[in-house]
Amino acid sequence: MSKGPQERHLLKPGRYYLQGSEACVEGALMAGCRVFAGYPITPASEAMEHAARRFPQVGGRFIQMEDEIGSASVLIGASWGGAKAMTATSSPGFSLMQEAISIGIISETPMVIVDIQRPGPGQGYITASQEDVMQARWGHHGEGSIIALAPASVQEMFDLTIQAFNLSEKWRTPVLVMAEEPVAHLRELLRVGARADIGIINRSKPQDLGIQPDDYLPWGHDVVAPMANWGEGYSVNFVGLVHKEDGNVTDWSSEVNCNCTKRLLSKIEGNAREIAQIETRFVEGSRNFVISYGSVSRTAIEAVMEAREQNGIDLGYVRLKTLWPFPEENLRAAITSADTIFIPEMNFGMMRHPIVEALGDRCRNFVSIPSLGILHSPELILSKIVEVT
Amino acid sequence: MLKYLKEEGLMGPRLPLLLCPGCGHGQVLNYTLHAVDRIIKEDKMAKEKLLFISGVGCSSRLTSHYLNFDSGWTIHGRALAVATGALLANPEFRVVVFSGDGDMASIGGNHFIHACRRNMDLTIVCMNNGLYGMTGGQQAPTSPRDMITTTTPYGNPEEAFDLCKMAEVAGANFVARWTTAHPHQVVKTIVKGIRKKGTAFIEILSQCPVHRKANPADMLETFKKMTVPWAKAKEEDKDKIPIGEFCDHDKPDWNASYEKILDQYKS
Amino acid sequence: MPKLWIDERYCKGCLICVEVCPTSAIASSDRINARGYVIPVEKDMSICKVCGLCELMCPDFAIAIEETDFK
Amino acid sequence: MLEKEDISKVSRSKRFEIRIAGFGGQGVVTIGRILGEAFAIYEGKNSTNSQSYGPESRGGACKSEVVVSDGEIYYPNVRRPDVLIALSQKALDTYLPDLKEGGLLLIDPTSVKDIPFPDKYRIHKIAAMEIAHRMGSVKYQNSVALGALHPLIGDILEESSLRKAIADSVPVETVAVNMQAFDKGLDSAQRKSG
Repeated sequence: MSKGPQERHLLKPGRYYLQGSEACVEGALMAGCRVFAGYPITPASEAMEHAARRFPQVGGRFIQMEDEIGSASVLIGASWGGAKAMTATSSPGFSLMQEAISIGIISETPMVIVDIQRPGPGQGYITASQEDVMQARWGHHGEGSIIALAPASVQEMFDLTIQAFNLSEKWRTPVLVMAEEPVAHLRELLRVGARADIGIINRSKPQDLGIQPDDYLPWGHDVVAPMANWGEGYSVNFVGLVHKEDGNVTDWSSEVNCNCTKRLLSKIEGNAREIAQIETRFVEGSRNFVISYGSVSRTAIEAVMEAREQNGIDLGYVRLKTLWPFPEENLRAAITSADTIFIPEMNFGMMRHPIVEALGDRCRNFVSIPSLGILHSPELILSKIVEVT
Repeated sequence: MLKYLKEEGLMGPRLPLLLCPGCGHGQVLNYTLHAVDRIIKEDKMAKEKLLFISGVGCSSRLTSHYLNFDSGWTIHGRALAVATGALLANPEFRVVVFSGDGDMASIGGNHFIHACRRNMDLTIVCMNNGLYGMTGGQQAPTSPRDMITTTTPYGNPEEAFDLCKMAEVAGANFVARWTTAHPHQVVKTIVKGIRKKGTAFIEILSQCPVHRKANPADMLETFKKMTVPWAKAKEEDKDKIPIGEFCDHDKPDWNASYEKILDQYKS
Repeated sequence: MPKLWIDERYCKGCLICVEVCPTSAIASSDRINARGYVIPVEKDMSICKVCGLCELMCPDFAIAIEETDFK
Repeated sequence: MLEKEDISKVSRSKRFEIRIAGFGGQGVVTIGRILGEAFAIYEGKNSTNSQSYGPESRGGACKSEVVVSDGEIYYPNVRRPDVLIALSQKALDTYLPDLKEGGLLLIDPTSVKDIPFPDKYRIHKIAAMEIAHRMGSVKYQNSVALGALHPLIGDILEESSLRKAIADSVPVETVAVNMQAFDKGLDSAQRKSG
């Protein structure tokens, strides 16, 4: 349903002045997403409102569900029904979506969930936060990995949303876009290139591989199974229980259980090198580093440059574009040895944990720079750097 | 009706059904497949257009891996939301939702109300046995007052939920109630439900011989005695459960309404 | 005479078929299947009216009734 | 952003920062968005536009910020504004201390009466609300204020760019009257400085 006259309503190549939330939805449409289900919540409502306007224009369908549980469940039905589907929410809603994310993982369902995080716990507040980055990885019940991206600009709200769909289709898994209010509400320039230059990945199909319905294993054949959608004559029985490759759930055994979970884990973690991305600056020869992600990176890089230029501090910078699977190998390639690593986050040091796990043998001093509910000012990061180095 | 079931998969046998002896849900599956057989034959409907969705519970287990159709055995309470998603992706699907009373009326109550309100093009077959079977016979929102269950050991202090009234008030196009002791009526009503555009809510009182500790055939007899066709109900029937087709409207379903929005951008 | 097929692999011995048969053409038996369930048998198929209730109301898809040429 | 950037390329360009503050419903957000778009789309510069917001849709304290640069903008919010547009006394009291010394202060005298340390800033007044009200609706006060602002930042923003950005953001049927409002703001500013 993604092809048709409505395609002309996609963003044409050019320059746009958009909010991050709007850019995110435009990226989704560009990636071929045609189903959006949502439930209003600050600060994610702008994405939903933009989707309500834009989805029917390109032949997609938008629905306001009764709650976030329903929204996330819609993605499962829509994805197996053959559409690329998304929702956008904020932290309390993200909590409600965890069960569907978990079922999305075991059923290997491509779906994209945008979480524009707000501070918490509870209702917390409606401003900026990065307090869901651990929930992104560990919030769903049961073992099974996830892919989570962290956009840092309006441009990346567009680009990484496209990438989120590509990754979810390629690896048949839920992909999270962990955004924050400062970038979701920010307006800045979005540059859209020619359609032909935007790489779009679609799920691999048994039909294309010559696999007949009688021989089809919905969760087999390869590291990532080709996916037959409902309605294509493959009589796919979607299951949420641990299953054999053909979806059989008759005889539970520890072996079936182990194989099923291992498959889900290794599919993502075993391919972290291919999936995970970081961005580096000034890393060669530096002894001190700032590692950040998401909108905090905007402040961090400002502070890093100021520290280098005005304070003459030797400082390298790494930005995690992918939070999960954790880019451990990329990080170890970028930082071979360090005196101090500064980690500014809009939480009290959540991503510090995997960073220490990855670099603990190469650095003794990890300094968290928290800012709760509000984007760090460059002064906050700078003063900590000056104080420690 | 075995032709519609997967007796054997690529990795081993799938039948017999994982249900207790005499369970009414197996009967409902049988009735549904008879209805589906009629639809496929009479309406020349392609088998691929049919989609069976369920949540979690005894009744939901029917879609798990037995059906020779596309199916989704999804999340407890979320069958209607998942089915809604399938219809957003492809409005051509004829979706049958299998659900239990706990799945539909308790954990999935919100989706139940709103699927009916939206008049999503679904045929909901709700198997009501008045308790939670798979978890061990606990009280359900449909359990009769004073009923003893494992979580109401002193008798159920709550009133039972009338799901048909709820569905009708919420806006479903078609609402009916039968029991497993009314096989031909059930088949006829499910045929009607699948043909119906918009939400068709069909409640079927179904026996749980294990947790009700009764003989299945006796329970079927009880179903006949405790129900009355609503149109024929007399004063002395006031304590009986009304059965039959309660409403039959032709309001546009969600996708038909959304299609009008889509049409603006089609040319 | 109609032909009755009872699939012993799937039958769970609930005997609904026996109870709903309007002519009592099917009856309980001493036969016990591999899963330990008492399974029904045909008693007198000459009185079977092929109403199909046994097949329709079987929860386990274990019965099929077939109208044959020998009526 | 590049995967790996050459150090020599990343010297930071000068930032020009504008802060608009007042109550929700006064057009604070709209003014910011129009300015941001004028710089980014019609001047080929980079600009970011952010806003603070509260749970209430109307009547709460509201702030909008625009950062302009010829180069990449990293920290997207205002650090030390070059321009403060204050549309309420509370906004002025809250944000005036951040304004650069010698910075540009544009106020609506209808609601802002008291300016501490007036000698430290270049102060301009525009009765945007009143002018817009006389034109038929206070909705046009954004365009009046932008008209008054333009001559003050004319060295970095073409008038045509600003007019185009206004036209983009208002309903089609009100473009003409918004242009009149812009003219009135412009006249008022030029009369005072002339």
